[in-house]
Amino acid sequence: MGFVIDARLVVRRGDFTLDLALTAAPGEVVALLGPNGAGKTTALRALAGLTPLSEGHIRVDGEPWHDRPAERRPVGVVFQDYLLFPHLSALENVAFGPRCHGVRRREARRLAAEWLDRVGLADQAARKPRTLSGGQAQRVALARALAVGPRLLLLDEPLSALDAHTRPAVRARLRRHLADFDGAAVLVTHDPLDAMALADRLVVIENGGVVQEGTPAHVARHPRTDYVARLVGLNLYRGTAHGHSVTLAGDAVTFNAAESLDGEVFLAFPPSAVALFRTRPDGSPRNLWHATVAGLEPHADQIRVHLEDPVHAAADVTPAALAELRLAEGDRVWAAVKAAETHAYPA
Amino acid sequence: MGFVIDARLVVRRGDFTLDLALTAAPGEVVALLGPNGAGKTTALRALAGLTPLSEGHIRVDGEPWHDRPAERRPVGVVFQDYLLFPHLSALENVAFGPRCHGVRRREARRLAAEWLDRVGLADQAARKPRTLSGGQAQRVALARALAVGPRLLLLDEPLSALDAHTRPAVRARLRRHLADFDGAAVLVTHDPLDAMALADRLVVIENGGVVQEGTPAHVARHPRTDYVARLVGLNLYRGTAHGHSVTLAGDAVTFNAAESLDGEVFLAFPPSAVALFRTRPDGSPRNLWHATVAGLEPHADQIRVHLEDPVHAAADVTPAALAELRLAEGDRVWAAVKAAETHAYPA
Amino acid sequence: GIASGDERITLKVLAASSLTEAFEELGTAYGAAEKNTTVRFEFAGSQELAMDVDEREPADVLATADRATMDTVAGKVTGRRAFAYNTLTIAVAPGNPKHVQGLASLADRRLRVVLGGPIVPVGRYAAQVLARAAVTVRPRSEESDARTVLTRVRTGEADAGIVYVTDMRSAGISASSVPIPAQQNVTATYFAAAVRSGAHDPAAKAFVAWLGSPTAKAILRKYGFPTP
Amino acid sequence: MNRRAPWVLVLPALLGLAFLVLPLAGLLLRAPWSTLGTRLARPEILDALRLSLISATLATLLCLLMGVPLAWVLGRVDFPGRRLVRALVTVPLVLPPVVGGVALLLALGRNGLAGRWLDRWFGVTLPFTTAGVVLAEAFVALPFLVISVEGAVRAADLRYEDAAATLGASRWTTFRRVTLPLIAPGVGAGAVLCWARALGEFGATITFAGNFPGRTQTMPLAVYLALENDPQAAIVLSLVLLAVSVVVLAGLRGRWVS
Amino acid sequence: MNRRAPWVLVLPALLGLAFLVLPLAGLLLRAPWSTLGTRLARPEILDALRLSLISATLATLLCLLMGVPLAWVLGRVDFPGRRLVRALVTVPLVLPPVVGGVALLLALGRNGLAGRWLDRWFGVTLPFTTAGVVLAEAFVALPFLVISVEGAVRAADLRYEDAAATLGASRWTTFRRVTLPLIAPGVGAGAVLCWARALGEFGATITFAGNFPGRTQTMPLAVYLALENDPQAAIVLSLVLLAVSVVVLAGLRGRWVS
Ligand SMILES: Nc1ncnc2c1ncn2[C@@H]1O[C@H](COP(=O)(O)OP(=O)(O)OP(=O)(O)O)[C@@H](O)[C@H]1O
Ligand SMILES: Nc1ncnc2c1ncn2[C@@H]1O[C@H](COP(=O)(O)OP(=O)(O)OP(=O)(O)O)[C@@H](O)[C@H]1O
Ligand SMILES: [Mg+2]
Ligand SMILES: [Mg+2]
Repeated sequence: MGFVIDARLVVRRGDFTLDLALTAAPGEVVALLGPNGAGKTTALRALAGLTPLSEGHIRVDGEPWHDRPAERRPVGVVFQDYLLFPHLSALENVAFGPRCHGVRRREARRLAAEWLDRVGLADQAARKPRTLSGGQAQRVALARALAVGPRLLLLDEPLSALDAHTRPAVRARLRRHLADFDGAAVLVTHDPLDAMALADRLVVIENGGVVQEGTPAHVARHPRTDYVARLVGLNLYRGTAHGHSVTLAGDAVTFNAAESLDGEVFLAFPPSAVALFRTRPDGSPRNLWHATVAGLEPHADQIRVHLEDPVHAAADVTPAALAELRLAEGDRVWAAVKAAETHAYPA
Repeated sequence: MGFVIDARLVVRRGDFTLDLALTAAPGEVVALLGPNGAGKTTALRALAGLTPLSEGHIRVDGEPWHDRPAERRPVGVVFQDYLLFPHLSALENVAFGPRCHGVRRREARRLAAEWLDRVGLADQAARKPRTLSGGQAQRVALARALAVGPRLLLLDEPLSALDAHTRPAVRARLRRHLADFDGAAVLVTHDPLDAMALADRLVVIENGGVVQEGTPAHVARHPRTDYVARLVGLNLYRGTAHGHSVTLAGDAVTFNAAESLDGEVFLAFPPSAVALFRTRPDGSPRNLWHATVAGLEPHADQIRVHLEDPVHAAADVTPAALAELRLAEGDRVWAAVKAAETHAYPA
Repeated sequence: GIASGDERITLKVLAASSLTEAFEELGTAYGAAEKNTTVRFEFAGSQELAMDVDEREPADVLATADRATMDTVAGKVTGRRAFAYNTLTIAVAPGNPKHVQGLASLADRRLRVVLGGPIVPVGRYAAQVLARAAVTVRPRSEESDARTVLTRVRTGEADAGIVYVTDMRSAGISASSVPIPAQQNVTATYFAAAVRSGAHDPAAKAFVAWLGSPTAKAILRKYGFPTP
Repeated sequence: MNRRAPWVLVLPALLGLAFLVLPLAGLLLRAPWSTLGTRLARPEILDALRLSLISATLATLLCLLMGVPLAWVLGRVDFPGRRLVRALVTVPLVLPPVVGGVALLLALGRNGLAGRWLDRWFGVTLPFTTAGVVLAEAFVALPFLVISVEGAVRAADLRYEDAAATLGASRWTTFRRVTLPLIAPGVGAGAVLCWARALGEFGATITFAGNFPGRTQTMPLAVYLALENDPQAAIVLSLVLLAVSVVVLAGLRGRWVS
Repeated sequence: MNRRAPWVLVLPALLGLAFLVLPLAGLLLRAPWSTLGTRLARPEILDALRLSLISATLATLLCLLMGVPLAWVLGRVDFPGRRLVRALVTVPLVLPPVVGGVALLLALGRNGLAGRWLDRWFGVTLPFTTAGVVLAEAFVALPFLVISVEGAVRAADLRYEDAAATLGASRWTTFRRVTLPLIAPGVGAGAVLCWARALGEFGATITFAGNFPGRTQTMPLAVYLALENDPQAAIVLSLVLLAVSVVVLAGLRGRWVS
């Protein structure tokens, strides 16, 4: 099975250079993750033909795309704030693409109505974008992008304009639509949750280049940069392994990991695996260190305790446990992690 | 100890009527929560004097405020998108308030510099708002609001413009500043996390009126409306209790609760308390029902499973458990909740 | 008639604005006499007319308020002839409330006097008249034509102005005039000529010639123009 | 807004309004109301009014056809010399209209730069024709449209054009179906200004197109001529022009500007 | 923008540009370059130019003082009759300038509505003075400023004014320190238009203020008079006016509009 898309995108913009190899199979959803200014939008615009390539190529279904103008690439784009044409109704927005591809007015409207129906907005067809809620607007944008029958669907932070409230429902719907789509989809997002929920593969870029790539589960379990670790909510360290024992850079602490490795490794464990004690515990955890409480903050229904000195770490405890420990910023505590929960992998 | 603020806010706007009694003690942070269009912003604007009251009163430190124009109320407002004056530097923004209160230019600038220092932005004083990051802008807005020495601080979704990344740090900082503030603060937010982290008391409004009020912990544990329940991530039902047994409205299911009550009650349990089984389990959970999987979605590092038929419920399971269960939408599963984790309270 | 065939001819006549009323009647009279010819006028300052001859759609006849203007287009016209004269007078508010006695009164600094500009005919003539009377006037404004000078007086913005005698007709009761004695006065000569590049050369020449006829003279005199 | 307007602002605003309205009041008060009926009944007035409305409307259409694309190019396309072109576009604003008329004569007159060839090849001469009136008005009014529309083009969100492109719209389709509707308010406002300016045009028209009743004599020309012979009639004509334009402007501007 | 400009737009844009530039080219080509030096050396030209620049600038200041508050009131304050006032403000746009001059005479002339009292009480008569020139120019140019600034006022985010109020700013302080800086680009653009219009003003000036070298003869008047006598000189004068204004406009507009 060939790739729908096989591209190498090089875009130079003053100091910034994007250099990214990207492939996607039919039906695959690739999420592009990365911090602000990493080049995610630039990559998407290059794929769509809105930003010219400085170098590289784009092949979709084997055809070269890189020298075609945007309007001649069968691509569907869902923009960050949707960019629904404000003077057209939802139906006319969706019919716009087919009309541009030479479909007759009646037929285009029929097609648009069908697409609106498919995204569950058949009864909103006549409304102007400004009167739609965020979730509805997003669905119209999706219908508009899909109505031209694209081979490649590009989504730039399709959920970021929604409030926390409507996001889950819209995300679930979007997932269903992506599952029905047989081309390739590239999704830009800031939100690990969106990436995990929607993508088959993650491509993490920082500073214009790929730093990590893999399935969501793999990336979540094996972060390779601080950015990814913070994204997936893991504590991440770099160190040198000798069998199960991993000495962190700077010799600050030595951990015992589940895996046995040798050489440079990453070591990761979730904040929920960290137990805190006022006094030095006597017990099974092999990894134990004395730390300072740098901050406290609610996190889901837990409290996240930030530790520092000698290493930064986050620990999640229940409010009840916190009340018992009577922790405050500046306090010294003992932190412990079971070896079974620390996870080492080659750097 | 008297209240800093004691108000009854009635604002009529076409169909919509806000009618809200609000008090706050010195040093207290009151969070105003509610769905879109509930009237949160309207309440804040009424307190600030930007929207006139249709009826009611506002007393701050015993003085009537309701007939004063906005510029004569010692109030500090942090607006949703900060509204830093784009043509003034950070320092000039903060100095604006003191200047308006008759402080000499030099003195105002000194005061502003002090405030910027206090929010950790001493070195950004000369920058224009548009060049500040979201978190920095928010801190300048806070400094600007506090620099006039307000008795009442109003914050309209002070964190909603920040991305998920910078939010926790800014939230933690804001909490410290609020703790230092000796007037009363009213905080509008959509986000339960912000409310829990920052507020001493929650006031939940829907449709212009208060539907629930109390400490964050209490509200989180005893939601009284669907909105609050969804907000704090609980499954909430209304039913009739006879001792420990609670029959849900519609006779759909009967639950066993930890509490023994009689009459109309709410029944709540967290999604994490719900266990799922492919086949009918033989075990201790007293509450067991057969349900249909309506949807799946990642939630923190768990998967949230939405159940329906006969009742809506959310269940959180680990990805590993999910893989074992091989659940997909439409599947039938058994759901169980231990009586010890279901919580009943009078409606 | 001179016009050949039975096709109607429309003569375009560019005329100095001081001729407005007189020429409109002349046009009607000529049209009655020469059935095949309609005369259309365009009135403007003489200099503007001269320029029109250069740049615009062909006109047939040019009638100016002085010789100098006609000289500037000498190469483009033919059959020039003087057909009317005019003299100057002092226009004042109705009833002469400021008691203007003659040219000498205009030297009074308290009197608001308006003249034609030094480059328009009425202004040049006024300058000659004042020079002959050895009177120095500091005008408040130098207007672009005689009618505007008169309008200033009629609206009361100016107390006095030097205009053509013929202009006073149109002012009716809204202005009075103080005559300038003949020995101080000058005579303006009106010239007409056919435009060489015009489309209706014979008809144009005929019209110019007709301006010397008794009928035309009678009409011109009726409007206050002495004729040769 | 529940805050009342401060007097330091309302006072000069009232002064400004008075400054604009007082002269109009002067016109209204001095109008010869008793003889208005008979003066208005003269057919030349109707001719001049009709010609004014027709030529101003045609000039506005001409300006729209040339000005909207010009404004779009100025606002969107980055070409060398853009600043100079932008300054050139405002020139007819500064040029006294009479000079504008002379310039038009030099360019499109019978012996003008281009006019010579128009005459020789097509037998077209523009001065003394209604087409000449339209051109003179368009020349003077075009900058208003261009400036207005350019502002709208610059303010419009470029990204909608990107969105249209990804949907397969050609540049022309994008302009027609996306850009133009987005800048419609600016185009409307510009067209109104343009029309108003064209309606009041005097200097360039009389210089370039001359003054011929029914063909090139628009209302302002009629007013000017009447002013010399019969100021009362001039006031009546001015009032007619004003009434017509206020009605049109109040109608259009209320709809378009808001 | 990596998409090239479509020809259907570039062509009419070029046509529009040609339409604006051709007449200017005519002026440039017909200018008596050989005698330019001696013609420019005449002191009246310098006088007229100086008077033009001074009076246009003063008129612009006057317009700013009255027009910005007026625009603010029109854009912000909801009062009955706002639509009518808005239409009234555009009237001087439609009014042929000569009629504007007549209207000014009727209002502020020696026998005018208000002018009579100015004369009687203060001994001030405006016609035939430089002040009269400034007023005539301001009357004609004010609508440009008001329309421009009103657009900016409406577009400005009201909420900044709210923010200022909560910081204790009075309405006047808010206007001065928040609103005015926010609408500065609009005010700048409006002032430039206003200045350009004032600089080119002819009809109202000659009708209201008359024509006297050094006192009320601005460049456009000098051009007009020269036109009758010495068209070559008129072209030279026009070119001087144009050059000065293009320099000023290119300088200011580039800065303010962008
Ligand atoms: N129009 C532009 N001109 C010059 N540089 C630009 C332009 N747009 C973006 N950049 C630069 O390109 C880099 C990548 O920007 P891009 O918008 O692709 O980032 P991103 O990953 O989408 O970030 P975000 O998460 O903020 O959307 C940044 O360093 C930015 O400064
Ligand atoms: N300017 C206005 N005119 C008329 N009604 C308004 C206006 N502003 C708000 N409303 C109405 O008042 C109600 C409350 O609005 P408000 O902005 O206070 O809600 P909110 O709780 O802040 O909502 P959100 O979470 O969306 O910010 C809504 O029903 C809204 O439609
Ligand atoms: Mg981006
Ligand atoms: Mg709100």
